[in-house]
Amino acid sequence: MLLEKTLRSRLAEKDILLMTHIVLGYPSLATNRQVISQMVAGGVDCIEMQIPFSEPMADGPVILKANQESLALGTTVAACMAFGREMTGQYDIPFLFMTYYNIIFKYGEERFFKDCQSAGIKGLIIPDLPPEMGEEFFRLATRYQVAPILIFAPTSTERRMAELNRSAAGFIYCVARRGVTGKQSEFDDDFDAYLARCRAATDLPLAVGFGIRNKKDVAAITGKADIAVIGSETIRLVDEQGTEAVGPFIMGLR
Amino acid sequence: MLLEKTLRSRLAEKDILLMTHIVLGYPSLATNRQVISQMVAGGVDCIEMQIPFSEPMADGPVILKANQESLALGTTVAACMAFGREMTGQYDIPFLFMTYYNIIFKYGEERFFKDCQSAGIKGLIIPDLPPEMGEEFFRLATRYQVAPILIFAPTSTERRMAELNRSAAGFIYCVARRGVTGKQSEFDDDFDAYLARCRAATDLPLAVGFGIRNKKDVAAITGKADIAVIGSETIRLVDEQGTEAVGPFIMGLR
Amino acid sequence: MENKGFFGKWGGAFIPEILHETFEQLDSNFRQAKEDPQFWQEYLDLMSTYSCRPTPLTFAENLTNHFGGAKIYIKREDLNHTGAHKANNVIGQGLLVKRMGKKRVIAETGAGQHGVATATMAAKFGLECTVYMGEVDVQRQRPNVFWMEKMGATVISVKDGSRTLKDAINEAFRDWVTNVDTTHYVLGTACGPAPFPEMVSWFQSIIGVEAKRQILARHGKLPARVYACVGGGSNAMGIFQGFLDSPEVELIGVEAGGKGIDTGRHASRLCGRDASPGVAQGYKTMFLQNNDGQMLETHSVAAGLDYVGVSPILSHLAEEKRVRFASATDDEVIEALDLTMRMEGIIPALESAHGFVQAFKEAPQLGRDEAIIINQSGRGDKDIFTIAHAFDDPSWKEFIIARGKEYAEDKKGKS
Amino acid sequence: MENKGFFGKWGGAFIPEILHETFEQLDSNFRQAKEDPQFWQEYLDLMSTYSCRPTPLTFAENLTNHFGGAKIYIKREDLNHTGAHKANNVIGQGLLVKRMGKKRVIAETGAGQHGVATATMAAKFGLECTVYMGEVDVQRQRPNVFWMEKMGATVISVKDGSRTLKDAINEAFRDWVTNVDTTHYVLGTACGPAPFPEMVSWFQSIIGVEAKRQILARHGKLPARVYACVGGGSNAMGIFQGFLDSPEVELIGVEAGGKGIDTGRHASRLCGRDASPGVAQGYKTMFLQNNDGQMLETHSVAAGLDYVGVSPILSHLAEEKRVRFASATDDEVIEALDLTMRMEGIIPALESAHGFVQAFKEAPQLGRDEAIIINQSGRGDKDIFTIAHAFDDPSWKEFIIARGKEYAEDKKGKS
Ligand SMILES: Cc1ncc(COP(=O)(O)O)c(C=O)c1O
Ligand SMILES: Cc1ncc(COP(=O)(O)O)c(C=O)c1O
Repeated sequence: MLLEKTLRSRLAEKDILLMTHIVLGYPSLATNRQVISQMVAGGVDCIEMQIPFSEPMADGPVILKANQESLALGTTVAACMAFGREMTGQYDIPFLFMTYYNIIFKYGEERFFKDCQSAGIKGLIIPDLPPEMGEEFFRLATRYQVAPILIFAPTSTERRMAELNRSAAGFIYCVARRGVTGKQSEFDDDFDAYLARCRAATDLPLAVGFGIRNKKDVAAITGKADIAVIGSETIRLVDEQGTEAVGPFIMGLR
Repeated sequence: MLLEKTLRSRLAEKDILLMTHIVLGYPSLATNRQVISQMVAGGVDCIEMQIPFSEPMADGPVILKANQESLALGTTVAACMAFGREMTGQYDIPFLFMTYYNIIFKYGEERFFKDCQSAGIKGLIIPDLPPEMGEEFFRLATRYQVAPILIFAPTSTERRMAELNRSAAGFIYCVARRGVTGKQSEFDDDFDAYLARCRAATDLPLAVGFGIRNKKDVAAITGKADIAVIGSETIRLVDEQGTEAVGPFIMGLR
Repeated sequence: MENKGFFGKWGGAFIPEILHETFEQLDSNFRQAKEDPQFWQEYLDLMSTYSCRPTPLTFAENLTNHFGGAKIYIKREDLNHTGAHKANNVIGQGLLVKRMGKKRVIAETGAGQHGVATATMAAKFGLECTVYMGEVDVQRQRPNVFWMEKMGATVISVKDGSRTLKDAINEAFRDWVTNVDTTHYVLGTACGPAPFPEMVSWFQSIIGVEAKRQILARHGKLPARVYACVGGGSNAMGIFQGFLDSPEVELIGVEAGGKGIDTGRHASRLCGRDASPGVAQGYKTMFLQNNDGQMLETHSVAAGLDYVGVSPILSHLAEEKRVRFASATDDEVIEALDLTMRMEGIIPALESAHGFVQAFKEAPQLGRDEAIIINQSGRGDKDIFTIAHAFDDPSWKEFIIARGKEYAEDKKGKS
Repeated sequence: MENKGFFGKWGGAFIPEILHETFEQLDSNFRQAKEDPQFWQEYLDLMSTYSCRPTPLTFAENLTNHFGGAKIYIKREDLNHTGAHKANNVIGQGLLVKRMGKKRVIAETGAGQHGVATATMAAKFGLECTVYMGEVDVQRQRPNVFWMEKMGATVISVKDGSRTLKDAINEAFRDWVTNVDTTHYVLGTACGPAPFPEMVSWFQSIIGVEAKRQILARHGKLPARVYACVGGGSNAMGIFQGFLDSPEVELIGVEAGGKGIDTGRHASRLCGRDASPGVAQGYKTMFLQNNDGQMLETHSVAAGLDYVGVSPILSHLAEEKRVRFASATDDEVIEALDLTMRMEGIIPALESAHGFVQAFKEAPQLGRDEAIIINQSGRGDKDIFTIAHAFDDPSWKEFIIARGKEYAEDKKGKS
């Protein structure tokens, strides 16, 4: 099933969906397995798996460190692809890959899409690939039915949002604020106005990410957006309290 | 008696005269007294007493150090003048002051000459005062009958020697070689040629200084010059063997 | 941007969405400036009154005689204010910042020269300034850190990744996406997302324009070859632009050969076989990366050349065979530096010395009626800790030991 | 020499007889050169191709606004090759050495700038080179020592007397009288026996000639005042000569006030009351000396100003009241340096910063339609050890401690 459709059918049952994030290979693929199992058990609706890259320019300190340690431990793109295939075979929620464009470019764009499709990956989040830089990429995305998730930012104009929307599929990832991943965001009036602009620009579901850490944050966007993205927070949790803490944490979010 | 006359009368009796050098106040005026007494006992014909100066530009390491230590111990120009008076009163050989021009300039030129005259000082050696810089100085020298000893150097041309000779009195100090005090000189054919040029340029007695250290050096210039100047060597001697070594050293030179 | 910032297949602007508007603004301001002769005139005025442009073209007579071939001329970017060609770019961007009305600048720096230049410009233009610098580079270019701080800049030591230039760039981008409204990122070389490669090259073209005029006046004809070291590629692009239109002038870029091109411990992207096309830090070029697209550790004695990427414009010119690339090892660099100091009384920066190495290899092959130009991108003063170390200078070491003890005792005394 | 090298009652040539012929030769070569327009043209050519002349005149807009008085212009001698005005003199003397056919040069140095400049010139002209430097100065200007050695010069640390500039001069003279036939003594400032004061001033006059032309072009009229620091007096003489004939331009020389003019720990010869006329180091001028004529210890944070004597030409101009003298203390200097770095992105040498101090005191008293020029004789990079120390910079200290330990362990390892 296409990503958007899957999400919409889940949205029919829930006020807000939860998407979580992990960095593949950090601290190990074995731990990733446990964490994902906890997440699924906790009820997440979608999981974004980051293929580590040596230059994660849009990520903050927590994810940056996870990327570096994963690579230092020898995580390869092939291993990530295989891991994705394993997860999609095991769990009935959509899995996405998040990574930077160079990973795909080096892998070979078409090969990457082909492998994603066959691995059952539903979408790709590539923060450093704006549509005007990825003609071939977006063509292939349509062809292989792997949704290219695009990003709206508080600095995006209406015109830009419309432009992005034309290339997007699955959902739109609305970055909650300026900055990188892993820091607190304010869900205030300005944020509401921004989200309203996003809503007006697209018919796709809206995910909100950057700085969502707890039930209160999730509540703050419920009714305004469709998906809450929990990123660095679960990495912190696993680092500090171990994988077992993830399930209860997810369950406590809604 | 005028310096030149005194020297000539001594020359009537000896093949070569000896002039020695001390730095006043180094290592102390008391030691200077002992050294001078040894020198006189040893038969020197003339003593050159250096009034220490902080910038002894024409002196090598041994005398430079002696100048600095003397000053560090508090030697004053007044004390040097008094010491000179004491020595001329005590010993019947000519005493000269050697110093740099600033000492005289600061003291007051006329006052300096007056005091020298009254202290019985017979001549002055000022290595940084060429005649063209010292009109008043040379006028006063004549007036107060304190001989301005001028210096010939191996680099001096005939013309220059003639010019210097016009302002000189007492004797001419022929610097044996390029350089500063305290290093070995070669008394070779070049030296002989140089000394012949000196001889031709003046009727005054010729002293040879810089690098005369032992009997052999004195012998090398005997017959060619009138006075052998022993400078740094006695300082070294006193430093290493004490004042008592000076008399025998001097006696062994001729 | 009509060609979307591509040069052949290289370049582009692979940037996070949050920066989109800022790049639009930057690009349009840059386009306006580029078409406005008054802007360039203001730039020239500033460069000739605040820095020392035109910088001289020095005839290296002794080196010429030593090698017995082409006449060796040196373009003296080391005489710029702050001691390197970096000033050209930074003052230019400073004028753009004034146009855009931003109040804060950030920069990455490797050798520290770009950081010092940016801190200087920020002081002069009254801007707040933060400089990101890899921890490894902070160590080897400590004097530059000191001066940046004294000029009022905040220097942030980047402890991620290889702790060199590329990591400083990442960190600067992280700052930029956070403070995008107030802040301009003064990128220090002809790399990064469009319009930076074109823009930085434009400001640096002042070198080539001058050099062409100067060599014609002095030598009566164009040089046979022009040499420049290539880190990001800005000084090379700067001087090459004076001669790109003259196919008879051969252009040679010299990359960091580090411990040797076969050891893997180098930073040669356009010569050697370790680099491949990639997209990172916002642009597509030849990167030193593994098969997965992960960037490799690079090495060079010269912090300013120790970088995984290279100007997309140079990747294009390499592909078109308009520019030839060579590399110089650390050891060759120290040797060329030594020779240049002793024969000409000139101290090239370690970066610049790479260009000298290749020029020295080739000069003897050329006729005496030919001329070559080496771009001396900067002066070596900044490298004293590295150079003294490389020469294993005993009295320098004694001096540092003594000073270190003194400070250590002070500290003990106080605590 | 018609006036025997005197300026009023100051100057002359009080030299050991052994140097007489060499001075005759030097003087006649200098006279010929001075009358030969081709010589000056050759000099200009070299200065504009090897160094970066004309050096810019920078309008210090931020400082001007900060003080709210006269427009402050800075003459940028720091942008010369080797980083100070010393290059002007040294290249000039180098050309004379070529004329005289000598093969070896010696020099004294305080700040190390003159030593570096001489070593540089010697490298370029293929001359042997020995530099004398007081032990105290070797310590505080270590980087310069390193560069001199790298350029092939022998640096001799002088351990006599106060172990500063004056002792280095004595030692250079001792070398000269020894090697008079082969060697030229490249005196570094407008002091010493005639013809040095006149000759050095002549070469440095290039500063004033340029500055006058530049200020007229930029400001439309002559400046109200011109400030320069005064060590030996060469940079001051250099810039003052552009304006000596214009009585409406006030000329201000700034000496080292050290710990304060009343503490005795300073190097102020022409202001303050500690100096008196004297004759030393070959010339007559105002010296810091006691009643017996023994030179005093001097003190300044700036090695290049830490000297007992001063140019006889300046003593004369002081007596004639054509030049006014002031002093700046070490603390004031550090403060002015700090302000200049932060506001203009310019790092004056500690020596030069003395001129800035006095200019800053006086600028607010002048009208906004007036201009003043400060001669920035050199750049502060060389002073990093002193400046970092003065600012008590903790991360610099940590860095030096760490490096020191590393080297100390290396040494242990080897022995
Ligand atoms: C003196 C000098 N030369 C060259 C470079 C390399 O940069 P680019 O290739 O952009 O000229 C640097 C970079 O820091 C530098 O400081
Ligand atoms: C930068 C600088 N300025 C000034 C001076 C002082 O010399 P002068 O008074 O001869 O210009 C020196 C001397 O070393 C110096 O290095």
